[in-house]
Amino acid sequence: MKYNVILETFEGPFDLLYHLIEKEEVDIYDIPIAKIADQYIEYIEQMKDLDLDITSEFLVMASHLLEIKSKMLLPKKEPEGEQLELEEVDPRQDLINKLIEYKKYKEAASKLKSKEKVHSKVFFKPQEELDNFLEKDEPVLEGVKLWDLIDAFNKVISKNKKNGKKVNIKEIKRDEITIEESIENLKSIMKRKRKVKFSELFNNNMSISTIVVTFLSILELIKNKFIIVIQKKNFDEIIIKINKT
Amino acid sequence: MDKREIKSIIEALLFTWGDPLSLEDIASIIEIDKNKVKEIIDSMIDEFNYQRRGIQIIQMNNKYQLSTRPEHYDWIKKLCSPKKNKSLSNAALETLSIIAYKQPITKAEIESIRGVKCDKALSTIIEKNLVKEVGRLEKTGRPILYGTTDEFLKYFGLKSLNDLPQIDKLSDHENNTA
Amino acid sequence: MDKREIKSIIEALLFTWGDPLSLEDIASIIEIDKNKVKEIIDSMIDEFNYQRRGIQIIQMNNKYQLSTRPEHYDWIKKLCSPKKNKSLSNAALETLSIIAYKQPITKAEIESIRGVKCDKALSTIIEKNLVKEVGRLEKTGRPILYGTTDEFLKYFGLKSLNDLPQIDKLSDHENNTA
Repeated sequence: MKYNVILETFEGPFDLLYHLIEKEEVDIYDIPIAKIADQYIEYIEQMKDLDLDITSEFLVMASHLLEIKSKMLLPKKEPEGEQLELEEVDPRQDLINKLIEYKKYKEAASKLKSKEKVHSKVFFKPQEELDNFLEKDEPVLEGVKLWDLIDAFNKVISKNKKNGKKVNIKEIKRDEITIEESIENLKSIMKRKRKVKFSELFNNNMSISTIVVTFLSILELIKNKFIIVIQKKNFDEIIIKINKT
Repeated sequence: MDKREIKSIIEALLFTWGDPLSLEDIASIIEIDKNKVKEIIDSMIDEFNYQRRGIQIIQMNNKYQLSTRPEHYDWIKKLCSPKKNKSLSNAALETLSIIAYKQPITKAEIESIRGVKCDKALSTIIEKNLVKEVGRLEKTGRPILYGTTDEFLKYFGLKSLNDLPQIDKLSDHENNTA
Repeated sequence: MDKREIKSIIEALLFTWGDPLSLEDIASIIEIDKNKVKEIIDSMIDEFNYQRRGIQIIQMNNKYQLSTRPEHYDWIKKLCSPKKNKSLSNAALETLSIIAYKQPITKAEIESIRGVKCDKALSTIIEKNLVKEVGRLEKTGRPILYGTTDEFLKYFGLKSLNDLPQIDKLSDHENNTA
């Protein structure tokens, strides 16, 4: 018996056995043990040849199969003088039970797999910002344990990040920094420094788009009267000041 | 408050919360009997489906959450690239299905059914929050008992454990006792 | 594609996107003329209002977004009432955990991990002195870097940040006890 396609990997001895039974189209309740055991062992040999990792469970099963095979070959001893009416137990019975049990869950797993395929196609929305509703003076960390923190972290990194990035429909490169972010940055710089030189807000490493965004933010803040811009005379350094009104 | 208004509020609550929200929480917020709320949500689920709305209400045990519909996946994909959630390995699926049908169950029992070790598969599905520790078996070593989570139901789109695919009942008892 | 289906897809897109979504983007996704899309969204807005849905479509310039209705404010507030929200909101806790593990970190980085804006959450935890500005990133715009405070360590009974449980060890721990 040659196996042409044997690169299939098996989850374990039951998986392999079950595969052989299916392939041979034999009755699971009446497994031809000698045949199946031979095939099983042949299979293991080929796995070895292919340097596939054979876990001990596969080998244990191989010896178990051989044991059953030999038991079935042995003539049944009738102990003389003793009339045991005990029903002879089929040496395969235990194995068959286990195989049938395994088959059940293998089938269930494949049904779940198709459900997984459908339901991985739904999207959820993130929770709305609810901090608005928190009272200012509420003790925020009450009852929060270190584990809650870790759970939160695990949750966030394992979450299906559907909002992560948008496929750029028009193939336009997304801004490295948005105007909103840039405005926030500028605001906090201005709050801290009160007054900066225009040139301080730019540097050589900036990409064109960032320079544009930064410039737009300055314009926006001027428009909002958050800052005022002063230039004493032509070609003089432009000074940006926070607007105290 | 008329029914229409209650439905409207429930939709708003589910929208705001984003995560699964329990029947109890909804009932306590709108101060209406739990069974009544359940009845209303059930009819909302039907309405959403009947009207072919863009969103649906999914249910897992007594929790509800809004989501998009699987059939719109390709459209939404054009909007944003979903972080590819790797689907579960066969080993993980087998382990998971054994736990789902036999819970609560110990690792040793799972391994005896699968015929192989399942540490790795088990840790994967615990990490994904599909399975959790649900107790200890009161015998030597007090082994951990595992069971499925609500996240498990959600992951496979099951309303409850009763919704699990039927598996052959035939083999269960007859053969174990043979 | 019939109108009902287009509406359904638009609703799904708005739901998933969360932020304002432009008419152009919607039109290019469903490959339908912009004016036609605008007409459809206008009629959706009317329908949502007429049916007293729990969510509405709000329009700003040529962008659309789903939101709850102002008249449901009090109900939504109950959702976040002290019982439900005794401590930090999910958003704040998530943000805090990201900062704890990834510090020093900029807001943009936090948002890219969470997938959503975190201005509110960030200001909450800064206000509560759990997180503070620890420096600036020396790149464009010099964005603020955030880190945790001593107050944070004190609360969780940590001697130093080295005491924070290692994340990837966590799952090991769970399984070793199995």
